[in-house]
Amino acid sequence: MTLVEVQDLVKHYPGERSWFGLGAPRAAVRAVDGVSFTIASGRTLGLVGESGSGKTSVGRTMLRLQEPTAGKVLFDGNDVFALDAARLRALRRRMQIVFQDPYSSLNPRMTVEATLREPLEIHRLNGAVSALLEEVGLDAAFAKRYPHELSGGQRQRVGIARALSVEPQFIVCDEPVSALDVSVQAQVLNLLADLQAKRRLTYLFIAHDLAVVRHIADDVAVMYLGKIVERAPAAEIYAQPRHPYTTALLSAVPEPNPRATKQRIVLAGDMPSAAHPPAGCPFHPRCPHPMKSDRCRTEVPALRPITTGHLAACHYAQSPMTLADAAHQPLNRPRHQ
Amino acid sequence: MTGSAWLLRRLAASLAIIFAVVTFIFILIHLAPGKPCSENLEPRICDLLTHQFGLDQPLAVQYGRYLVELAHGNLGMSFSLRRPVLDALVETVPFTLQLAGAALALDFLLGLGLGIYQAVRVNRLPDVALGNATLFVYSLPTFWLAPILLLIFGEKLRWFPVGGASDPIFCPAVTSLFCVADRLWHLVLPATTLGVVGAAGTARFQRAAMLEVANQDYVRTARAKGVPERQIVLRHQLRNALLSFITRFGLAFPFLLTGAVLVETVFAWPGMGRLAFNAILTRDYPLVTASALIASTVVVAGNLLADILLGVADPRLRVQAAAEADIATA
Amino acid sequence: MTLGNWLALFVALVTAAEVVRALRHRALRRDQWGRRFFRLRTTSWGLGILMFLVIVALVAPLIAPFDPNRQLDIVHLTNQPPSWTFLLGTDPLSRDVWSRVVYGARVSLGIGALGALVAVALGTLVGAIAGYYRRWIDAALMRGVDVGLALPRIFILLMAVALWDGLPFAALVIAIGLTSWFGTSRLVRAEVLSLRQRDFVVAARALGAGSSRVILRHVLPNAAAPIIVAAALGVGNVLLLEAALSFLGIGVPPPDASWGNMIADGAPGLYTAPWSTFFPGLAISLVVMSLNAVADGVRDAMNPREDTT
Amino acid sequence: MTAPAAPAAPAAPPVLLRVRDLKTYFVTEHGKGTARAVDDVSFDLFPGETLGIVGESGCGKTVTSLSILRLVPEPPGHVLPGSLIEFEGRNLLALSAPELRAVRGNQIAMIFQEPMTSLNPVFTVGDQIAEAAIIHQHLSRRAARARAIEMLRLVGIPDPDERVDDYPHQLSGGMRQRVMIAMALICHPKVLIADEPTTALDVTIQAQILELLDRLQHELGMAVLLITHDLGVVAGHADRVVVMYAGRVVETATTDALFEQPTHPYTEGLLAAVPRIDARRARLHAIPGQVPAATAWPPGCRFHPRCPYAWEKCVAEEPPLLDAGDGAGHAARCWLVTEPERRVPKR
Repeated sequence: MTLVEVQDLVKHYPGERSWFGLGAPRAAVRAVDGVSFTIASGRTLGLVGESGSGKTSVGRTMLRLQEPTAGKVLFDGNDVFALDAARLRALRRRMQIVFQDPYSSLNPRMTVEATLREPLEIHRLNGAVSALLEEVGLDAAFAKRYPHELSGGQRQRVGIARALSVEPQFIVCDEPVSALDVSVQAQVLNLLADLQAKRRLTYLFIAHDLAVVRHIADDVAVMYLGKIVERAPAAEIYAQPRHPYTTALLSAVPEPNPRATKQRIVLAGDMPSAAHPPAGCPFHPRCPHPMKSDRCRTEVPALRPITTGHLAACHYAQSPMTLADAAHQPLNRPRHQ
Repeated sequence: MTGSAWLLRRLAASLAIIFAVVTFIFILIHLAPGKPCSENLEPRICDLLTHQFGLDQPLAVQYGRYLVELAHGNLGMSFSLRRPVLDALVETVPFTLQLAGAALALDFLLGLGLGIYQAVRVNRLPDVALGNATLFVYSLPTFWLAPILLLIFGEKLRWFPVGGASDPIFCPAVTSLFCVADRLWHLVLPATTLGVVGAAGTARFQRAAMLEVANQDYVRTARAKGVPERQIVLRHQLRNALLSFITRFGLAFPFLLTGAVLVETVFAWPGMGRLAFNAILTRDYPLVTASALIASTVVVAGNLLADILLGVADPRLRVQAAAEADIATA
Repeated sequence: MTLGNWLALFVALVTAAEVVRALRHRALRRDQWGRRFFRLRTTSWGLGILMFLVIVALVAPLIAPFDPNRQLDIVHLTNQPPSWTFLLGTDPLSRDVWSRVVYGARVSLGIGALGALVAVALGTLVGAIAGYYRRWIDAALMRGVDVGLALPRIFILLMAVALWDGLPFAALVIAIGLTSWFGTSRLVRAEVLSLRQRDFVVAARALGAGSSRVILRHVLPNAAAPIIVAAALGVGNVLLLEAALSFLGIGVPPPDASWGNMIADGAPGLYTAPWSTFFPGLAISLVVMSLNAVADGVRDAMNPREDTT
Repeated sequence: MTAPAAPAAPAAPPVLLRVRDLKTYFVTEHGKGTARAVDDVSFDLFPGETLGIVGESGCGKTVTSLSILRLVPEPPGHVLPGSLIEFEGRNLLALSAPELRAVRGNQIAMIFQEPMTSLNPVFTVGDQIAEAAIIHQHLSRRAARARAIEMLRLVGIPDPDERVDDYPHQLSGGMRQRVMIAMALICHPKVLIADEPTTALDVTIQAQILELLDRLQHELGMAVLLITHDLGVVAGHADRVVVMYAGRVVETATTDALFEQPTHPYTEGLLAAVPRIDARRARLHAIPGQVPAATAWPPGCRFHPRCPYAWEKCVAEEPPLLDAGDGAGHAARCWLVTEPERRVPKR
């Protein structure tokens, strides 16, 4: 059963007026440019992309922490963007968010207890702070501490407890482990998995690390420059990526195995600015696909099903690029201007 | 957007601010109770004068007239001096400029030098000593420092004159090199009073700015490259610390204006500050409004100048403007 | 000076020193914030001097040997140099300078604190609104602040005081406060702008917290340090401004003593009796210096720098 | 006192950089304690090789790298007497300031984690790259600029003649790190210390930079000290690895040996905790607890509170670096080397 449905979500940031508001506005940043997906109840969608791909904006706009430019988000049948303030507040009990940076996600002037009590006050709930702490694996003694007295992993657990306090059904996990050390990262990932099983939670798991996503996601969507370029069940996308960007991304992940005879695709250049995306396929300036053609430069490829449940936005997704194809691509070509 | 277009917009905004200030002053002054006549003036004559100057008209009419006159460059007639306001200003403004200019130079040169020196010697004896000294000097009220300096250097030691801008007998006007020296000699105490307090503030600010920069990663990079310590401070740190200094420069003008009013009063300096003060006491509306106009213009111009300098000194702003020009023309 | 006066003075000194020592002791043990606050020795001194002057102002009748406004003997006791009877000498009107300095502390510190309170409250309010709500309200408020910053403040105050004869004392304080908040509002706005992006503020909104809760519980408490700095510096600025106005003869009306009008009163006799000018000025300098030193401490506490131990 | 396991290769080339018993401590604020950030670290760097130093935050790897060029801010930090950092036979810790400067950026160069903040925003990248050449090789401004352009070309920046006049903020993160590399390599140093050179970069850009470093090392023949928290980066790019935990070296080995036979339980746990892209595990192995504070390392073996095998001896006595006996210098600071039968998890 579908819990969350995102339809053609668009989020543009208007260009700031330079020079103290007197200058001409700069080009709008098209952070999210027509993103659609659904998440079934109790499942996890991994949303993967590099910085600037728009993945964080998707999460925040879905929760209406930012106003959308266009599109629709249906949560359990409710149109999130059409709600008035009171009903939005009621809905916020059911949709929560966990942040990346455990250092900035807790109010430094509030104790753990005050942080966890606040959502209970707002929604007039009867919950026990100690039970919440226990659920995320923290001793009740942590209640009296301030964030600066906690380690990164402990803070992240408090952040998770805060999200859980209102008993949500859906949680946006915005890079919840990328600021943590490997050993602690594993602790938090395991905790998230346990909580999902116990509370039947639905996750949107945003990350840049494909290896992390592999461990937690049922489905994976890959974003590039504000668009989803590939979406498929996790097993499928790791076994047979259809979009050349996904292929390159997978090959670039450093593996902790010196004997791995992995062929690496080193993409040339940088991701272009979302204020001035290239025409045609957004990936074409860096694309190492051997069949790359003029069509890529002019025509935006639609996100379309390639096999059942596997969608890709590449004109040549039917004949996916192999690592060998990419091997003879020249390196360090001039970046896209 | 090109640099000149930016400048035009910025100028327009500055003019709008000055216009708002003048309007505000105009309204405030006319809302005040009482009439612009001294107490010993006969009421009949006062009424006559009031009528003559149009002060019995509705406020809106007076304001409209004032703006029309202002647009023609006419600042009106001073009530108390019985002469055009413009003439009085032309006479006094240069003196204030001399005083403020000298003070500003002292403020920045001495302040920058001390701040940099302290940053180089941070936490060593000279820094600590100078730190305490600048903290103290920065806290001195100018109108108190002025009489003290006057007492010591004017009265007791007799090194400098006790007031005025020139010797009224030998040098009523600048006619010779001797008179230039005389002017400078008269300038020393007032400019020092005004400048030294500012210099202490500048030194404190600059030291903090230098130390802030000293912890930046790029200073460590420079050190890792083998750049000599002196060059790190004078090149890598100072260039960046100057950016915040420019901002401070833009904010120095209101302080100078306030200081000028007080210092000019103590040293009988024939500048605009004293003129304006007297104008307020005598309810000389046109002169007060004109003084406020000049004062706000100076403040706004100072901000504008700082913005322009910052645009030149900070490549991040400079290039941004250029990139916008590219987009605009593309 | 009677024995009682000396005793009261001594008690005030000791109390101030002890309070600061106790504060320092507690802060050093508590957390890094406290340790950094007291890192500079000048901060402790500043706090001590302020404390002392506040106590002096509170118990002025115990410490001052004479009625501050009484002309003791206009014939024989004008411009007396400092002595055991007249600790800081007498002024041209034969009033005891020490008593006037002590009572002047009430006026000067009171005006400074009140004026700064008005200014900081207003500045924080405007800055928080502009920074949190952005959009047109921000633009409108900040254009207003631009104008405010361009106003020649001393003119406005001079005009207000000179033109409205017999302006009540409280109105003067409020006028100073009303013209002193522009800088603070910019500062608070910048702070709020950066805080509202922080994840814990976003988290509060995601939990359904309303604007007022977000601003009062999450944004402003974290902007407290710069606001405290602004307040400390504000007290000094207001005090200086009042003194300047009084010095120009249009601040606190005579015969009541403020440190500013004492400087003005003493100025004509500067060459013969410098003490009646010197000591009130020294008092002003001490207060402003102490406030600056305390502000330095707060600044240190809020952004740690490794350059010093 | 711990004797580092001597490299066993018979015809080992002369050591380029020898670090012995390095201790860098920090006085915490108001003298309330001493943080023993780097506590007795020893390793050797040979010409032309890549030595990876790997560990989690707080293990002391960055302080180690900064200590080599004496870039630790003093105070609050200080390198303790008795420490030795020997570069080509000279103790860097004993050099005068001018002598040290002649080594910095010339013989030993360094690149940092944050390419944004590590470049001076007010100077052009050309100026910053040329600076080292002007200082160390006494080139004229013009000649140094030409060298800078050459270096920009070498690190793969397109249109180097134009980019040389760019300011750092005009470049992307990856390009800035290339500039940092160009700046570090302009004097052809013998050692490049790369402190988390790709941590701040996206994965596709990280691949670019790592490949560039590999290529340049090959072309210029320098030794690289690669400091990172990422075991994947170490696996792909280092010849030998030093694993640090709580200010100490806990294991050192050739890269192959380390990943094949992790001996110290910390290394073992770390490897098991890394999510792998090649296989999905039902559950990740997590090392319980967290890194202790540098002001209060645990007694005995510093890893014992988190170790699944620890017994009384681990609490009582800290093991030295013990030779794991594979003949390639593999050593671990763990009693399990002497009592392998105890490698049975308690939990």
